[in-house]
Amino acid sequence: MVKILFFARLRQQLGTGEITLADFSGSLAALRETLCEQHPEWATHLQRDDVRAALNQQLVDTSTAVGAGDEVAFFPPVTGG
Amino acid sequence: MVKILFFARLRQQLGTGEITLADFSGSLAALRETLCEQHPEWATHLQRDDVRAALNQQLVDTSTAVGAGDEVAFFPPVTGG
Amino acid sequence: MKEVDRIEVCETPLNVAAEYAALQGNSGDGACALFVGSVRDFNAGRDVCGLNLEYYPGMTEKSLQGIARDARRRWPLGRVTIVHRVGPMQINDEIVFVGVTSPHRQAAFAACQYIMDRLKTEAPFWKREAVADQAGNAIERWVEARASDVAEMEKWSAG
Amino acid sequence: MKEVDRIEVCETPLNVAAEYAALQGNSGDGACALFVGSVRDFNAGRDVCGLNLEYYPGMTEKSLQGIARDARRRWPLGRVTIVHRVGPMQINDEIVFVGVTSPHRQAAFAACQYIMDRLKTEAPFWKREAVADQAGNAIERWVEARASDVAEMEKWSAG
Repeated sequence: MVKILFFARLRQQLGTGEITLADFSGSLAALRETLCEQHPEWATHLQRDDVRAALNQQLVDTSTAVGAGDEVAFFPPVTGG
Repeated sequence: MVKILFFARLRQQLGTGEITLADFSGSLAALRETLCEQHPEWATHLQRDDVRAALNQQLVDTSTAVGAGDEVAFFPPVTGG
Repeated sequence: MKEVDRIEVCETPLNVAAEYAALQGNSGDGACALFVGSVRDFNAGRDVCGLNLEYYPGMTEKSLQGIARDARRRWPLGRVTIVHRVGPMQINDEIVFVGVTSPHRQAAFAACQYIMDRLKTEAPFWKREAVADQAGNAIERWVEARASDVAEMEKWSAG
Repeated sequence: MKEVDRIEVCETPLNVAAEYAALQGNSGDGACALFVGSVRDFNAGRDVCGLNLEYYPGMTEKSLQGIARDARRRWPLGRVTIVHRVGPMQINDEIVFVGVTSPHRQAAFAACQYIMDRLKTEAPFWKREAVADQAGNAIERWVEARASDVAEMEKWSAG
């Protein structure tokens, strides 16, 4: 099982802050494709160039491999400080 | 009359913090020569390359002209902060 | 050991005086550089009435710890403090406090600026502003990231 | 007007909390950069027991005012505070507080560092340290100026 989190504007746009995917294994880019197949209305938000991704609470690029037990997060550019 | 101040190490080396010169007119370099003629034991301290000079409380170089009513100061490199 | 990091994400107001006292007290370092960021009343052409800060519990703290650790690798630092507020805030409230001590002034300045530059571009915080619209009604909007923050960050890798 | 300078040379202890509160309170600026310099217990190979700071009354204040004015010409600043202590001091006492506010974080950092770099190389202050000699007796010596401070200052003209 993979836990997937969404934050900030993206969380509001998708209408959820957390979902899970059973039995996923592949790259982060593939994970995103899978999500957009399951929720076609997410594609316009989730496929934006500026969406950033974290794997197990570390910033990563979308070629990174994801598997069972991982925590993935998608979010817009950060605006703290 | 020109008022001449010495600070910090230089004040201790010359043994005075303030003197006056009557009727001086010329460059700061010439003023320094005059002082060293009057007090030969000052030359080794006052002629050091790192001695800095101020005219009327502004840092200046030794080509600056000095005349009646001016306040001149000589001091070692600053070490504040 | 004087090499101590204080990293905190909190919902309560920042206390700059207390943070400074804890940072500098007995650090033994001659130089202390601080940065404090506050809520501005104006952003991107609109009057701002308030701010709400969202974060990623767990990752945000790890991100700040990683930034502090990387700053220590670059400069000789005594103490490092990073405190970031989250949740609802008012105009002039302090959002972030970054403080470092070092034997050297240049190191203290550089490390403080480096920490802020990295925090701005990679620590997972997101601001939502309450602004007045054309008709004067309060509306909420997510703050847009600024390209200038990314440019500032990139200078650290170029050097 | 928010563009206010506070320049002071004082014989009493610095109050960093009060200086910060006066600087940032109602400045309206989002960014505040601060630097605090303290008496170190070690310098040039000797244990330092105390410090005495001499200055040039009149010129010192003018010098600091000129530095603050030049910083304002270079960056958009709200408030600028420079407070420097003189006279006898103990280890860990604060010697200097420099604080600036600005709408922009980079401007605040740059101005704070610029003010310190210029203060270090041209404001008329001179430190005399009490140090322990080889036999353990306390002796007084004038602190030597450092070439690195001049090098730091020169980068502002090169830029």
